[in-house]
Amino acid sequence: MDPIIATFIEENIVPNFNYWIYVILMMIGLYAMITKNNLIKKLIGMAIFQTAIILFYVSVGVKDAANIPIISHHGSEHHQMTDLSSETDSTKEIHNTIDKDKYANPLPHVLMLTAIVVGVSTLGLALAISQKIYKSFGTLEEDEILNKLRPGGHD
Amino acid sequence: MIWQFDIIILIFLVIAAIISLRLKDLLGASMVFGIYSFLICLLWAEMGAVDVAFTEAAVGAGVSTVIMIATVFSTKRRSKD
Amino acid sequence: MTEHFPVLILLVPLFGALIVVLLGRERPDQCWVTSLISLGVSSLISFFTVIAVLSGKVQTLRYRMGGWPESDGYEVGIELRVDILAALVVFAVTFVGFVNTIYSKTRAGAEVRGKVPFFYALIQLLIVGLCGIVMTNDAFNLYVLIEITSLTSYALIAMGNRRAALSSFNYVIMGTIGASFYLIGVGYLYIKTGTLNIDDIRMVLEQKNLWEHQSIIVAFIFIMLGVWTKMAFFPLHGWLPNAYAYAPSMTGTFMAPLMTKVMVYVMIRVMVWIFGNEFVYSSQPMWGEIVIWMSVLAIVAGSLLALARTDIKKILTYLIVAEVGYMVGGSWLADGVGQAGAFYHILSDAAMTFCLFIAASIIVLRVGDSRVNAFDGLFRKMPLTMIGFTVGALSMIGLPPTCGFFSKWYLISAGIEAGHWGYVCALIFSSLVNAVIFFRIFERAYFGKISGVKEDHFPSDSDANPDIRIKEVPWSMLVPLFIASGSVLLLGIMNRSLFEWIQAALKMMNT
Amino acid sequence: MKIFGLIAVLVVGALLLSATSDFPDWRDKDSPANESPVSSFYIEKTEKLTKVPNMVTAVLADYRSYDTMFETVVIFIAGIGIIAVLRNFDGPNSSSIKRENNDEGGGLLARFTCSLILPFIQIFALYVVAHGHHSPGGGFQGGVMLGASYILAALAFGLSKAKDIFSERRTMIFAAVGIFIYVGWGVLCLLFGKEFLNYEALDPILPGDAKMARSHSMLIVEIGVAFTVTAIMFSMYSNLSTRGRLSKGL
Repeated sequence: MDPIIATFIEENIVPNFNYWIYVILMMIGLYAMITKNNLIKKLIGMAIFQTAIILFYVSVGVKDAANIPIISHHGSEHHQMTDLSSETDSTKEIHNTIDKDKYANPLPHVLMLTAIVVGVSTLGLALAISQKIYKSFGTLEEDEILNKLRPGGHD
Repeated sequence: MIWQFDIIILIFLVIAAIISLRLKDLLGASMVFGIYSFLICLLWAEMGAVDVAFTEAAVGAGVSTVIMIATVFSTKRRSKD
Repeated sequence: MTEHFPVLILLVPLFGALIVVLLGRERPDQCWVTSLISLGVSSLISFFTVIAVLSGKVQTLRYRMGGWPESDGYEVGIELRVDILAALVVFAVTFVGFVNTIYSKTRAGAEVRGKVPFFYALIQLLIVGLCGIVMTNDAFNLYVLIEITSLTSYALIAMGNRRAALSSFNYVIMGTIGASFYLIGVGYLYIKTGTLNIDDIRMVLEQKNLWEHQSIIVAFIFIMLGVWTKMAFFPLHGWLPNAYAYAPSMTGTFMAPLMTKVMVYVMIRVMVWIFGNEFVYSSQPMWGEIVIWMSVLAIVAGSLLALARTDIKKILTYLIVAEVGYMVGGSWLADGVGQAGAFYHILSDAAMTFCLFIAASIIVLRVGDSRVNAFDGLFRKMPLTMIGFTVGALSMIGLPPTCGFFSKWYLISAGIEAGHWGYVCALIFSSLVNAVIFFRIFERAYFGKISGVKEDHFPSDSDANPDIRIKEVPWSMLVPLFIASGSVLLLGIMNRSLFEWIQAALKMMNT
Repeated sequence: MKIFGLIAVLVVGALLLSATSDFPDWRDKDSPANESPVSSFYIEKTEKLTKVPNMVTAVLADYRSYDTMFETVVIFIAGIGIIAVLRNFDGPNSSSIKRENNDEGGGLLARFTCSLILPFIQIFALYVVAHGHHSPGGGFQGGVMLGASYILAALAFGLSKAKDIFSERRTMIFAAVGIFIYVGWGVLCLLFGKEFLNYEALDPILPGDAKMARSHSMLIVEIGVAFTVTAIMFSMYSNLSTRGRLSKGL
């Protein structure tokens, strides 16, 4: 790639690209939830909608040139010593060794673990409800179900 | 962190999302949704959120897709939209 | 011991739910006893919490989960925060749960055949979720608890007939949109402030003076949209009437008084605690105007839709939509009286909705017909039930000494003070419509002929006349009804002191 | 409806995009969220205070353990909710159905492959649960994998075979016991006179000092989470794939 274009992209598009895509995915999911006729399609839209929000949160916690949020044992020799050394020593040692810019922000990750779990629970329950709807109406298309419920309709 | 990967995966994500919503075959839609989950899991691993990526791989690409396919099998495979 | 009360309120029903599931399907009676005991203990603890907070020893109970102290003035763990407002709502939630469990004694076996333990487990987890929402001081924890209440209510509603499953599905879609919007709002706050504790968010917003930032404004809009969806504020109310009307009757009696009211509490909390009156009322004066006119629309539309229905449960659910309009409008009137009035209305609306829903379920159960003409001659056949129904209905209309009168009085006087005549007119209009609806029912119940149709329904009863066949229900249903109607009157009698406590607590927060 | 939905979605999208320009840049290490005292505290103090190198596990199971408790409860609710909605107890083929072993499950190759890889999947799942302190993973991920291994068994050998190992009653007991371990551990801290879920209170009954007590307690609550998640994942699949009859799988 031409280096000028690359710099242009890196400076103007990359800083907000994640946030744009998150909004686009969220709009796709929301549109599907509101307008799709098939109940399963609505649920796929719901799952996309929820992952889009998770994408947003995870993007918040990213740092440039940062490691995964697990403190590495191999990188620093200090750790081996701290287990043996006394309390005050070890606190000082670790405090000095851990640079907060080296590790990604763990808080959004934790929040999103919870959000993923909530997402799959909602999906499972909603699938169960749609199976119950199928059992009693014989279809999963919203317009057909509403037709059957209308007093004039058959059934 | 390589932002080129990031942008490519993000674009694929949008494509996968649109395909899974446009397919009239619900089984195919569920599978494309599995692909979508897997892509987003890659994205998170690339962003350094390994625990989230692990969970999404197990839940989104695994269990969610399986229960969705189970539902499609026990109901109807064709969709009108 | 007092300092552990907030967490004990949550833990007792949580353990109750686990025990009920472990007991299994073979012992439905023991499931009932377990949940009765657990909810009874929980409401007792919350009663003592109210006493402790009122006695002035501790103005605000703060409970740090995991014992993590704050670091640099920021909370690193999750904190519970119980002041008098939270204590009152928690007591209302647990008490309604307890009384409703008494009511469900005879109905559970009939309505959720074979799934009694799951029903009681879900009910108790719903109470855990609602109490947690009210007490937590962490914006993300609030989201998790909102999802707990949502998931339990989806399942509880879908246990009904096929219409209930369909409306539950709509509720899943709307509820997920609402909760996700709330989550987006919290995310936008987090990206600008870096913390999730509600007090700390406020602190950072003030320190860095972020009020003018677009993301904070968008965060506020999205949190409000999410909460309004969950509370069925007028244009977003679509899921509520069918869901509550077709759910199993025990679920309806339990959820109708609580769900929307707790979400109103969340709205007031977000407005007052996170963003503060200055931001909500002064920075964008147009917002208040728009929201109050929306609530006027909600009140008028809810009342008219209720008037158009003939099914008693549908009437009551549309009245809930109107009542939500009361509370949203009241809390957006830019003064302390409106907020306090809206808060008092949370309590009184919970009491009167509970009362009316129980009475309506009893009547539907006995008469076997949910249309209004089922009420023909009921005062002679079921006098006790009708007394309870009357108390709730009078409160809905707004006649003293019921609590409905006083809450409406506070809201109207707040509206007059704020000079918002549209809102005042809507409240009076809604009272008139309620009067028309309920006096139409009373007329039927007093003077209506006992129709002969009922003869066909009970061919086995040979010699008795219809007066005897439709008879009072067992004590396990009447006692809850009388507790509910008693609390309607009690809240009305205690209105002055309750209102002063609420105002004091809100004022303490705003300074 | 479509037009209305499109307008609503566009309004929502425009609102969100309008706020995007106000955000700090993506990957910015000095954004308010990344340099806030809360996150710095987690990064700098976690290993010192809890002896757990994986910050996500520490925040999940200790600092925000109250959240995680409710996360487990959410899973539990989904499990019993699906049974409450879908399960058909009084169907013709509830418990005393005749076995249809021959019709169920995959072919010979699938069975053979699964019997080879299942033990490894399960051991890896247990490793993920136990090793969550030092590497990505933890109770939830391990639990999902363990649950998935039972789902795989149900697919390969038929649901009735899998149910011999993991009957419905047993799944419910497992799920409830998992939360019981989690909440009970918190209550134990309460009984030792500290706050709910304050693991330091359990120092007297656990090996090591107070910080190791936190580390050990995290393992225990993760095991509780894994119990619940395993049971509910399997229960979800078995109910959804049989329309609540639990008789014959996919």
